[in-house]
Amino acid sequence: MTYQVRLPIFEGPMDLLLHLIEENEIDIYNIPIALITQQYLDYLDRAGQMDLELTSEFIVMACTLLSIKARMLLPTPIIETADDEQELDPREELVQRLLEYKEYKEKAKVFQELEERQSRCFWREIDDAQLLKKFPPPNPIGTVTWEDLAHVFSNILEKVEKREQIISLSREEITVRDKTEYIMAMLQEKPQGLSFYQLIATAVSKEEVIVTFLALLELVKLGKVFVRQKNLFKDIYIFMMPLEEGQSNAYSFS
Amino acid sequence: MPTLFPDETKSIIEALLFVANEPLTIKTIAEITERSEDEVEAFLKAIKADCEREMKGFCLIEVAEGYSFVTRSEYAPYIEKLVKPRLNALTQAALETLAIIAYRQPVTKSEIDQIRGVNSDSAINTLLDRTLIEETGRKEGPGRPILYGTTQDFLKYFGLKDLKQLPLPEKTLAEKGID
Amino acid sequence: MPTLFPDETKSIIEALLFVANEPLTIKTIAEITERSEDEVEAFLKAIKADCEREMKGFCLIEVAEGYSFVTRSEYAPYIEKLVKPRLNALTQAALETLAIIAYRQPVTKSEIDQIRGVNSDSAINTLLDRTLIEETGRKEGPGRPILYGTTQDFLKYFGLKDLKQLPLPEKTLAEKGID
Repeated sequence: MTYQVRLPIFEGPMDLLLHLIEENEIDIYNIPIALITQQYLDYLDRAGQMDLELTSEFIVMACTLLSIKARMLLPTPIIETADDEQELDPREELVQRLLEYKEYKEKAKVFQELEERQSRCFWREIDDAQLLKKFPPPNPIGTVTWEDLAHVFSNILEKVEKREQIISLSREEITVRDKTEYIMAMLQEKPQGLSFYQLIATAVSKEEVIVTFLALLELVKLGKVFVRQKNLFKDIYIFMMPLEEGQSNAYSFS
Repeated sequence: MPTLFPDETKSIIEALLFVANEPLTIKTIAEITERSEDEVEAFLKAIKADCEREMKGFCLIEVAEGYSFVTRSEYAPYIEKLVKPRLNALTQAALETLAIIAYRQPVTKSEIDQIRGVNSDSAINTLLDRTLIEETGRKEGPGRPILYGTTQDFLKYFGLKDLKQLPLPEKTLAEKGID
Repeated sequence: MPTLFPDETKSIIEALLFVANEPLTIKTIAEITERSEDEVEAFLKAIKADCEREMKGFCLIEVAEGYSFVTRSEYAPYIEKLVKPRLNALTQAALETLAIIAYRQPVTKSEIDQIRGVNSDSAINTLLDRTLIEETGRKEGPGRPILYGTTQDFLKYFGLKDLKQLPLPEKTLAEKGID
């Protein structure tokens, strides 16, 4: 086993910065930015060597620190405007953010104490089902109506939709292969020409329309079908390519 | 654990009886408090006498499986007033589960869980207890999971003649592309 | 219901507190017992004093805008031998996120992220799952982001009476007189 240095884990860049400030006993209103930047980068370096997973926010903060450091090295720009604006300390915004974060970190600590205290008190677990048996309600649905039920179901559908958007960016429910097979089957029934508009009329999603179109392009490429369009933006008619001698009706992908 | 004063053991036994969902045996209490069974029995007697003397809202009873605190039976009408509104109202979880079963029946528990994104065990049990849903069969396939559907009581309480009368939700499944 | 002797009302309130699975408000108790809210409050004080004086295993606490019986904290080691310990303690990330929501509610996720300097998605989901926070609405403006606030369960979890009682870190718990 390799020698390991115990490296403290931080919630985020703010947590790490606060730690460095406390460790160095620095006045938060007058942060020696070069020192802190160096120590901050050292930590990232060591964490990187130990394969500790660091979120991108740590890198963003490193850039912020370097930028502040650079601005502090530059001579103070002379503000030419008439306003007697106070010259801004490049550290100002960071200090405010650190103070705010520190405040909530301390509040979180109080919640932790309360949680610890409260975890030693136990409530009675009341079994609703048992009580229900003692007092059977005359009406098990209360004031709920069937309209409520329909409304709840709509809400569920909406939630499902939201969730699906997050989880599955591209669900390959309808494949190009499925659609080529479908188009070929439809063409058997309509040798006089299959309308593309009709083909997509039953599509339930944009994806399905796109997949259908891709399938059509694939079939054209493979020489299985040809298409005719009277005018731009008009319907596209799809026809089966006449079979040559000895060719089979099967098609395949390369 | 530190040595306890007798009174403290009595309080601990009260606390144990308070949180226990099931009657507690003398043996269990003796093990937890590290007292002999005889001592525990004496404490239980004392607790029972306290409740009787002070006319507490609850008393200690001995049932086949052990000892348990129960509310005084003469207060049942008050407890009913507390409990009834709570039991009449269907929870949001139960309502969602019922809506899914009503519109997609017959449906399995795992299908319901999948749509809701959370486990629906206790909601299903509530609905079964209230006879709003029932098992309607088994689905073919691995594990042959139970299928649920709504009951006659469901139609009765919602004032529906049959399931066709259920209003279509504002958005249909097809539009949502999950069917 | 028949007219009750004062002591009997006290016993009835004890019985109600015993079967309630949520803290009971004075208002609810007053409605059920058909007593004035002032009378109920006096009974609650008497019940609390009884528990303290007799060193019962459980005591009456004021929490989440109501009253509830809970076991004495010093008996936790014994009770944990009987019932499963409660849910896992919250992580540092969840506690920080919760502190921001508690003190700044209603607040959006991006405001929380801004203060913490990291993404708080998973902390927010944990807190939602444990019903310590909830969506309280939408903020006006671009994107209409979700606003979060704390719940009754939050008060219950931390043993707080109401939001006014939120602890201030400057003072220790003992100084605030809530320990």
